[in-house]
Amino acid sequence: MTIIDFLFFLFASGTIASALGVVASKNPVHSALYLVLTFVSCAAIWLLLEAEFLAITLVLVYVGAVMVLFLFVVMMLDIKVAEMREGFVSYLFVGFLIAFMMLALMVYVVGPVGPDVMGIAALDNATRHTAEYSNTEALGEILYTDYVLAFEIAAIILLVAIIAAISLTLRRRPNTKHQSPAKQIKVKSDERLKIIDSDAEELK
Amino acid sequence: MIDSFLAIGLDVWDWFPADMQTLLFIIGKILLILLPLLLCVAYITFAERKVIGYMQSRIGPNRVGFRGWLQPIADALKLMFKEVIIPTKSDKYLFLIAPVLSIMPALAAWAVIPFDRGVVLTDVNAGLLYVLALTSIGVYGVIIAGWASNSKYAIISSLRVGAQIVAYEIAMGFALVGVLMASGSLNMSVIVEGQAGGIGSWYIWPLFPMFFVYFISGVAETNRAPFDVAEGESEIVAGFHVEYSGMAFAIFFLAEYANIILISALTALLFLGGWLSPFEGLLAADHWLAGTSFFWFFAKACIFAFCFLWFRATFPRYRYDQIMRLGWKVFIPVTIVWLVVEAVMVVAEVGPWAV
Amino acid sequence: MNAIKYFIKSFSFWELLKGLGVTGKYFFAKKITVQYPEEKTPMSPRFRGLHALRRYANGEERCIACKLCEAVCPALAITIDSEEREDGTRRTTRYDIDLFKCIYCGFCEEACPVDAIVETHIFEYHFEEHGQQIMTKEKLLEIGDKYEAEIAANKQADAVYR
Amino acid sequence: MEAVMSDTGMVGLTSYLTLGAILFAISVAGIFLNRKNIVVLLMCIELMLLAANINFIAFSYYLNDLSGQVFVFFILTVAAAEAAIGLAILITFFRTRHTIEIDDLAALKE
Repeated sequence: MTIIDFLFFLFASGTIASALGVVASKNPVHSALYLVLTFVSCAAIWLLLEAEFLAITLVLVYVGAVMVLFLFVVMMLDIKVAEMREGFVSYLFVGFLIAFMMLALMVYVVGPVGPDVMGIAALDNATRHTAEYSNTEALGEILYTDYVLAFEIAAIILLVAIIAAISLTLRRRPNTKHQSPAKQIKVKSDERLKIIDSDAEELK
Repeated sequence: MIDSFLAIGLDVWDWFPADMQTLLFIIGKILLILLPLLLCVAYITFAERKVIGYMQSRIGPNRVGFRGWLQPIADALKLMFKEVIIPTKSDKYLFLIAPVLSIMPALAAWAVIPFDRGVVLTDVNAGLLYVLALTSIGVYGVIIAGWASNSKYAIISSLRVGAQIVAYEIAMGFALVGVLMASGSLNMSVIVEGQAGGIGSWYIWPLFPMFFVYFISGVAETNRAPFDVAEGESEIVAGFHVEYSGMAFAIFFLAEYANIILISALTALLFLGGWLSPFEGLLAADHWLAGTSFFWFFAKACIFAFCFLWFRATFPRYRYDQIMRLGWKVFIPVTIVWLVVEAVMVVAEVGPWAV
Repeated sequence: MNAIKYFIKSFSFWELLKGLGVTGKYFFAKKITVQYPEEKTPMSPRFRGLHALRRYANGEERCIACKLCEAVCPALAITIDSEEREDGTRRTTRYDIDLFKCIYCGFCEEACPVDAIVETHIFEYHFEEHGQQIMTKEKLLEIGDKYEAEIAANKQADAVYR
Repeated sequence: MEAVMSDTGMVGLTSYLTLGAILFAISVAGIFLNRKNIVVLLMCIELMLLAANINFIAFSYYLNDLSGQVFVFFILTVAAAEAAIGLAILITFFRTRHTIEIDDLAALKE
């Protein structure tokens, strides 16, 4: 067993255990935190596969932003945990049965125990790169040449997502009072007081 | 006598298998970085009290040890012996794990920080990305602390912090993209070496708006004054760590100061040429001030750390909506505009970088 | 013109830099901290600290148990019992000041017709047990005896303003 | 270190694919078990995408072809967009109905 093997099994078991945590936790906050753990250990597995850029991006984007969003939503919504868990036990059997069937099918195709119908076990064109190899640079080169159109589309999708998310959640509250800090700072002492000439009222 | 001890030591060393030796070597290097770092963290708390004191015409702590130099140690001892109170109905495990989560990224990021030419724990190619990813994890400590405490003030504070950190991280990331465009690399050492050639060729000049945005976002990201709405004493008592006491509280404190040092060091590396001397090219090459040294890195980082304290002594706290406005409506547009300007400069081959 | 000035000012962070300049200046200013146990601030002769009961030069206690101080005391800190002596004079048998109630307003001192009860400059005192905060007649007289010279001097210094 | 990094271990492409399969099965089970809670459902979808990503990256590595990683990049983008919009919808839904139960989402049917 090499160190790579050891690390793989360590992080793979971590990934699976925390994924189970996501599914089985009572509290959605715990689920979200387990999902964070899944992402982190998965990022470690990606590092073993020399996908440094994606591994770090996974941590940066998912752990640093998307999961924070999830946590925010879960913490702010008033979720009644007990109601949400209704039917958990009754679906337990069906859920696991279907999941197990899918797993069995996939493992049969992929092949560690099955007949390896697709010849995957023999597939190994991997080349270990030296420390000088920059995964980011290689990925960037292919991304900005062959896939540049797809890249632009992805950018537009993100833009649309930003606009959609903002316009969906934007709440106009006409009754709130606002201040304009810029105007407040700009004001001068002679603008504060306005002296108006008016005819004195005559006493009758 | 000493030789024989050394020989025994070498024998013991040889007795370990080769893998283990590598591991021990790495652990040794980690300790060599972490221990001085933690000492720095302890003493920046002392420096803060002294500096703020001086700016208020006071002299600050001066009782423990010579001129108060043992004050941080006394503080640490006191906090260590205090009880860590776990509130009832809090989420016990998350409550205890939160401080660890907040200090871990601040320390782990030092793995890719170069202190001098070649003096770095791991010279990875994606160093800048790594730092960015780790600083983005830092928000979890605060959010989990706020939620696990089962306290209203704590959760309000943690929501504030979460939104604030995520907002300023975008501006920070864009500022780093500017550095990335200038240097053409994600590797910290390469970024620093790209600024060789004296004070005039540092990235701070062509990237001044980026530098400004980066440093101010750094202040906001570490929840320091004037962006410390997370602890706003007057509104939410002390924010996410109201319920913490003893060592758990101390670790939050350490994390805050470790982050200050980290941001200062990063600013020095990315914009002020890290370990490079400002007099390079101005003085003769063999002059003692013109060489690269750890001293320059340390001095530059210290200047920024001092700025953190200076800001705290000077500025009143921002209101929360103003902070969000500054982050989203000022800093992000500024960085985007400057990215475009920089792209034009790169294409037109104006500026210090050669692509 | 004003608009341009404002524009330049706001974009160069003029106000913020000015603020930093102020704190930066004070960073190098002379520090005004008083190192308390070693150094002390000067004290007015009117300072109102711990109480004392005075005596006449012949050793007779001044207090005649008129109870004006007890009456004027806004915090009801003073308790006085008295009796007639064999020589026909009236003197206190009990003169208690509860220091937890006392607010150090100095009214007792003002009310006293014979300058018996005074407040000294002593402010560094402490109690270790319950009950010690009650200053009895004996304790007050003792303090008076000990600091008589100083009390008299302070009274003298203040007398010109009265 | 070179000896350590050599590829003589027992972990191969199948191991990574199996990990992806297990992760996928777990998320399918999660969708069955948490039928009421939209937030957890969204999380299970994220988990599914992650399982697919593991396969992409494993294939990319073992076929020595970076296209797989490019695909993961796009999946990450789309998944982030999906999560953001999903949560936005969730929040607007919660504002009007004060619940996040899936059964209530079918209100238009009645």
